[in-house]
Amino acid sequence: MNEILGTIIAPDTVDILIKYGINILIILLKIAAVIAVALLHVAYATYWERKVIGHMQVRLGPIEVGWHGLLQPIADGVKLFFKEDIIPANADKPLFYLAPVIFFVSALTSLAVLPFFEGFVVANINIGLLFLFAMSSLGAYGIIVAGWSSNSKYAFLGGLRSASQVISYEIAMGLSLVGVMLMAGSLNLSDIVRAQHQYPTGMYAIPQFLGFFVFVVAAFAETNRLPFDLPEAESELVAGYFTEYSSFRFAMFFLGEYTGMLIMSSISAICFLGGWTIPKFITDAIPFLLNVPGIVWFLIKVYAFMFFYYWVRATLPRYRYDQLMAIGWKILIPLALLNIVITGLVKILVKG
Amino acid sequence: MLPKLFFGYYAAVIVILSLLVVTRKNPVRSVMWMLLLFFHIASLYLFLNAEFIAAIQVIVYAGAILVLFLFVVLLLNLREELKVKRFIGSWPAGLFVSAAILAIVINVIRSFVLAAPPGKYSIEYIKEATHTKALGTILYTEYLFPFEIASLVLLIAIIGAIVLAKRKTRS
Amino acid sequence: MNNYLLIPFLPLAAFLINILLGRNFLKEKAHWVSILAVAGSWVVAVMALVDTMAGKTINEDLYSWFVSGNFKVSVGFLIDQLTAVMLIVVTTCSMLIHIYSVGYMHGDKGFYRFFAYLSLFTFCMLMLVMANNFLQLYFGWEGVGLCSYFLIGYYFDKKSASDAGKKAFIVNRFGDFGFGLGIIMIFLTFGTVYYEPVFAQAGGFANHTVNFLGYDVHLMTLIALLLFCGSIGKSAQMPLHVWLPDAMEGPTPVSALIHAATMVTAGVFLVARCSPIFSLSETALMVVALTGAITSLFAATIGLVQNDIKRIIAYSTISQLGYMFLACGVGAYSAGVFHLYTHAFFKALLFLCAGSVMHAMAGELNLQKMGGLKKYMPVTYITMLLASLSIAGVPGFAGFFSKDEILWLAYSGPSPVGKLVWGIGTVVAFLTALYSFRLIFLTFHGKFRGTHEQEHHLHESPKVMTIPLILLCVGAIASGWVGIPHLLGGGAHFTEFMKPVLGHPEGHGTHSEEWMVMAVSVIAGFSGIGLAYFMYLKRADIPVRLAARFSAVHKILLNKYYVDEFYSFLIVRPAIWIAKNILIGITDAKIIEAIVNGIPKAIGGFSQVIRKVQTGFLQHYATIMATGILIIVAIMLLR
Amino acid sequence: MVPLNWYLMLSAVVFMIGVFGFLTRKNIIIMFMSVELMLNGVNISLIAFSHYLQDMRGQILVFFIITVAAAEAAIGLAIIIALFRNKSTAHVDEMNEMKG
Repeated sequence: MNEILGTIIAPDTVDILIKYGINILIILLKIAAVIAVALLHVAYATYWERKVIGHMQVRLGPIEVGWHGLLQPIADGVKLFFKEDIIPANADKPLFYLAPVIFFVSALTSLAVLPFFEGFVVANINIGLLFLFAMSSLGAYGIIVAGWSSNSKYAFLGGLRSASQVISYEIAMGLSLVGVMLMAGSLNLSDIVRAQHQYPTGMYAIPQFLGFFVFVVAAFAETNRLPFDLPEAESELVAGYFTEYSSFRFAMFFLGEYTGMLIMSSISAICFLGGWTIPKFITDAIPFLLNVPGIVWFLIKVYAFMFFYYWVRATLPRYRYDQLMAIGWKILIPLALLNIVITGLVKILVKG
Repeated sequence: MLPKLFFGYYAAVIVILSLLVVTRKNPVRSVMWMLLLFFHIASLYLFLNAEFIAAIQVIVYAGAILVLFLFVVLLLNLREELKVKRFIGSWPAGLFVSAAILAIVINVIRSFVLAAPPGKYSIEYIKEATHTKALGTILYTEYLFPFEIASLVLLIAIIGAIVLAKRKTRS
Repeated sequence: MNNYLLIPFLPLAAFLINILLGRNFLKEKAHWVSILAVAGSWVVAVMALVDTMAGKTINEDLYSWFVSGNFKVSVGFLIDQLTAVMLIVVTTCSMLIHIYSVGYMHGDKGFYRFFAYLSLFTFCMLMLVMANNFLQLYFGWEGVGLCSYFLIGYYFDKKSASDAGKKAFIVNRFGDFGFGLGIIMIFLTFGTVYYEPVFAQAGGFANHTVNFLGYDVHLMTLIALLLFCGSIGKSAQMPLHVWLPDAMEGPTPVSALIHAATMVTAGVFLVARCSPIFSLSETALMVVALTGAITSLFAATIGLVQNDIKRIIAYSTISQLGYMFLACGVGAYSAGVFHLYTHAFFKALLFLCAGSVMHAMAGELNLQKMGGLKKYMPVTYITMLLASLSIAGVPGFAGFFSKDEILWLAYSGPSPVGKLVWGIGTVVAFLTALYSFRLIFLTFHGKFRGTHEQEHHLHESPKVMTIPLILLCVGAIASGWVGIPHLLGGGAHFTEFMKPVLGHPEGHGTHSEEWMVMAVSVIAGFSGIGLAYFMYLKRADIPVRLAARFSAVHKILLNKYYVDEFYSFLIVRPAIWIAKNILIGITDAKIIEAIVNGIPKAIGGFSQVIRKVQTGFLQHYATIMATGILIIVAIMLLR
Repeated sequence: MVPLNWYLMLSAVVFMIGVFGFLTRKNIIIMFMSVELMLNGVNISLIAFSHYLQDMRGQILVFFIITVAAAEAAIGLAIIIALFRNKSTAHVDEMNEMKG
């Protein structure tokens, strides 16, 4: 084999190819693991949501499939896979197919740069935070294209609403994280976590409370969750941009949305809550906690944030569309800018 | 060898995608091809050790500018759009002129040799300092004034866009 | 130095604020900006005077105005004794007249505009006196001319006012043309337009001659006379005096400020400033002296018979300006400037009093319709009386000292025409007293000759107008005290102060001669007052009978020697004839219109053809552009 | 190592495809996209130069080009919207009021 290749290309290139091949194999394995685990978490996030909201509304939630309905997500998945795939006659077919893929993939790609625990990240790149912004802005394409290619008024309106909402809040979200970048001095997510660990409070959520607040609100809007779920407001738009989708294509939107939530929770855990670490003053007080693997702390933080998502959904009513835009442009962006100015000033003053 | 292969792939795809962008009848398709094109160009930038610019390319070009295009395209009456011809009557003239300039420029570039000595921003230097930091340092010191002007340009663009696109209320 | 910058630039700032914001924002409060600015200038000007008294003079460039080859002009300031005195005169008069104007212009619809122009005028005047080179002087010179034009034509909806403005502008052009030529000659001769090197080198050119219009002319005489052309125009001397009486169409404060106290004296200032040049040319000095003497006599005789209150004062101004030139012409520059300085106060005061009278008479200007105003407006009466005493040369008043010094220096000076101009000056002193008191007696004494309505309307002016009158009155009395001659036990401080700039005038004569000159001028003044009293109060029939007896002379005087008519016949009418028959009839109709109509027709025909190129398609243009780029690229790269 | 010339040729090709699109397409939005294509073509060569000359100035320039492109897109699309509102067409050849 090597000889055949060697006749076509230079022998040392073959070595390089083999070396690359092994690297690529490892990366592929990592990707597969991350996606599999993440999707499992996503599936159980839906289950957990129904349970949480059920109990909050004083009912039980899913209970039939498996013990306390534990197998419910799998049953749902199987059902969605075997449902009939209906495509509207006037739809723009290629784009109609493409839209859920874009949406889902852009959500999944973000997983690549998230450090789950010390040393474990699929791609440890220097501009991790920028990569997250890039990918989250891509989600808008999936939504717009889905809304437009369905050739349906409800879907189209939902798509437009969603796109303008996502674009507007992306600015606030980006700006809210600038404070973190300034404090950590890096865009690499692992570096941010390490810098955070060195910081006295161990979490940027405390000095960056303003940024954290803006980030949380923007995260809700970015993922089209209550109280900002205007794009899929069922009382107005049936189901918004994915009105015309069914079966597996619908499942991709559904999974994409929950992946998005998971990623937002992860970003907040990494950038504001200390990632896989816990503040030093806690470990100093209880040294035993050092033995607990970092992934546990990470998951606890992520699920706490997810719980907050559900809690808000069960509690708050939906905003009007103009109120949504007003909050984004007139409150969150100025607040985020203020946060940047204050952070920069404090950093200069403390340093010099 | 491998870099050349990579470059060959990207170059071929970028050219094909560019052609697709300017030749598709359906503007929405053009926008989607352009999205793909931007990703390839961003990858090419990564290839050239310009990771920050690559991220900006995706965030600003793909994430902001192209979404605006998509918005405007969606306002069009597509059914009518698909009925008419995509090129103007005198398209061969345009084709000839652009092809002729391209031929001349390519002919010149073929014999182009890089003569200037390398500057101080070597690959090692950038790796050491990270690209973002290197770019940021030079941007906020040497190019601070143009940077401020760029912010002013953006501000004016915001105001201008609002003024232009706002529906006039007839009193 | 930096403080002194405030002097001209405060009024400039006030002008800008008023002209930009006055119409819509300041409106009736526009005067505050201007008054504060000019008051600030005044304070700094006083500081400048104190500094120069301590012997500190300043000659500095502020910034380069333009540079072309070795021709360099900058905006710079020269503050020496002469400038300091001028600064005081300009800012004091300007400030008081600004205040006066608040009352006088109250309720006028162009209130803000008036104050804006006043401020602009003050700026230009200060630039003029503070210049350290001829070109900046020229800038100020033209600037004040422009403001004068604006302000004469302030009531632009009145035809006579706008005509008067145009007349002033055009007449001044004649003089300024000469002035401009003079500056060019200075540059050609000295290679610079800065005062300092020019005056320093002037002596070296004393015997040079230059070929001018085919004649060999004495260089310094030529330059001096060209500069004097400007002075003649600006200071309304014969034969370019015709604009000043007409300039009385402007608001009275303008007449007081521009056409009595400051702008018209710029000519005298110029001659004094250029004294190093003038002193080198006996001919030029003689011309200056004679022009001044003749003008003063000429204007004084006209002033005797006029009935318009402002015009009398205007002729009086021309006459007094002639006096100043007379002084300069006999080499007594400091005496001329001294008279300039005292004259500014009493003449401004006379104008403002006239304005006050007009205010009371609702715009009436005719002396014959007034009379007996004494009891209605005591403040105006007293201040005007004191101003008239001052101008008449009554001992103790400002006018006496300056006039006496001029006459003495004319009599005793080295000038060949000194005795002649002394004689004329003494006659003019008599005439001045006569017409000044004719004005006083006809206006304030006797019985009121106007309508009942007017009589009912009579009132004293408001405080804001009378207070400047009183302040100026102090100046009219006391300003001369700085120059009391040695003969009367004074120190002649003014002449001493001016010595570094203007030199010390030479006067050779005995004390008895000096007493004689003084006595003659005093007698002339008192006899003028006495004759006025006799003719216009005791025996009011005498003037009428005189007019009838010498009707020819009276007519000539009443018509101002027919100078206007002469100009009209010699210049205006031929110009109009040429314009009508040749320019309109031939050049315009046959030549210009043919071209004007022919070219569009040709272009129209041509455009009909080439407009086809304009397809209106964006991309056609873009393709053509790209083709152009293709051609350029091909030429550049494939060579 | 890929020669710089290849990048420059790629850049030239992308640029000229943009020019071609600008000169020939009817739809004003596609024309506008062609302009963006030209800008990207230029950006490629600037980044390549920057890399090969080991000088940051090229990237700074690209940074500013992207900024200006964003501003330009905002203004340009606003103009297109205003145009579309008045003429209800996006075809350049129907906008020929300036025909001579």
